[in-house]
Amino acid sequence: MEVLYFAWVRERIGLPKERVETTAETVAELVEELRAREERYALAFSDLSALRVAVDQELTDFDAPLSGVREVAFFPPMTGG
Amino acid sequence: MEVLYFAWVRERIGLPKERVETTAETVAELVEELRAREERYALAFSDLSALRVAVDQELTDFDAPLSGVREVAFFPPMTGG
Amino acid sequence: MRIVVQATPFDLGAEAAGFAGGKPGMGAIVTFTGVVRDNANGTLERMGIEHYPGMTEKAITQIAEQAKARWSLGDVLVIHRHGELRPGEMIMMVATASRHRKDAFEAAEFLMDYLKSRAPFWKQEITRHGAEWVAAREEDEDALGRWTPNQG
Amino acid sequence: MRIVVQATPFDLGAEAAGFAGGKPGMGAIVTFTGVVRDNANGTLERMGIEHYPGMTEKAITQIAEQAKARWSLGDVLVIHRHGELRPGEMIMMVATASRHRKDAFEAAEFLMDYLKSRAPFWKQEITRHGAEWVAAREEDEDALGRWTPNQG
Repeated sequence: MEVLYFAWVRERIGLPKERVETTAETVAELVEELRAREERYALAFSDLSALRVAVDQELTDFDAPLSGVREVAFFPPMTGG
Repeated sequence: MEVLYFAWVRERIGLPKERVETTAETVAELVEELRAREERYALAFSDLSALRVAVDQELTDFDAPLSGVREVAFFPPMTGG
Repeated sequence: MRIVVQATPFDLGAEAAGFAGGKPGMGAIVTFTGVVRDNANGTLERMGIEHYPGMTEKAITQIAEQAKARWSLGDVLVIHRHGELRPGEMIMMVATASRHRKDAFEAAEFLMDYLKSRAPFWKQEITRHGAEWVAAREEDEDALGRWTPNQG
Repeated sequence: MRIVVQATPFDLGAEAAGFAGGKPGMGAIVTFTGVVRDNANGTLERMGIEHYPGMTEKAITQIAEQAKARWSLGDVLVIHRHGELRPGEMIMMVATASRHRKDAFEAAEFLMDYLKSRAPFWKQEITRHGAEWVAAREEDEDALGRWTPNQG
């Protein structure tokens, strides 16, 4: 699946998106896999309460299932308007 | 003093304003004097709850004093905006 | 602050753009525009708006000053027409500018609620059957209660 | 309903006039315009606005559909810019049209509250000292509670 990062999540991880092969069943499991990769991921995902997640471009929770999902995005709380 | 009428008050009385010589001490006393004049005044002032009054271009009540006043206006509730 | 009472049409686009421009400290601009609606039967030919020259500007200015005292506003604009208007024509507009959106929204609603019931305008619906004064709506009077909670 | 996400400036005057025109059944038009404010120190050079292409239009459309389901609206317009803006530039606008003013005002406030916290935009303040992401304000999140009284 495609994993996208925005704002300071993108900056900490150092890229806007990447292709990730995973068997994670939920967003939370995917986060655990990413955290285990490298320090910059661990840093970006250190406080989930400061993060939001969208699955296939719909805001959702970290316990959302990933089966059949094509795109997951992580970002800080939005500041539009 | 000048007495002004607006909207259906103006239509019932048949004129937009007139000069009135009065010794009335309050708006209510002035209304009594006007009511006693003619049927069209009695009709216009038959229900004070349907009327509003401004004294010297400030909204006020029917018990407002008239000493030193130059202009009194009677009209229905406003419908601007 | 600018208060305009006039018979002629106003240009909403020019007014909105002019009001919003050149206010670098103001992050929020709200406008309200009132448009003459047709009546329920679709028979409205014109809307007549009578007003009280002399008192009108004074009353609107007082309402705008109350809004400025109550909210943090960078600017206020009120334009209100009188005379005869056709359905679809713009009757009036208010605009408010503030740092944050809450002040601009609340002040614009306050201005509208007070202009409806406290500025000396009277509307008359003119159809081919004649002219009829628009009755004040109880809910417009009730709307003022929102701004004076202690007095009901 | 029109949803626009673009990097280029928009013309508030033309948008407001175009939105308000030709809606004879709609007596009330409300617009909100957001303007880039300088920061407290007066050192803001640019405001950077990142967004999530693809999701952005979808999220705004959902918010607008919710507003249309909740209030009686004749039309809704949302324009939101992304990219880099200077202080004083307009970031975004919403416009709502309804028969009566209450619907237009409430729907515009609802749209703003949800756009602030639920549309995928992120602001960054750029000064000569560097760039800093704008933190979400707790009161913006709290503002949503107004529209979901049962869920706090």
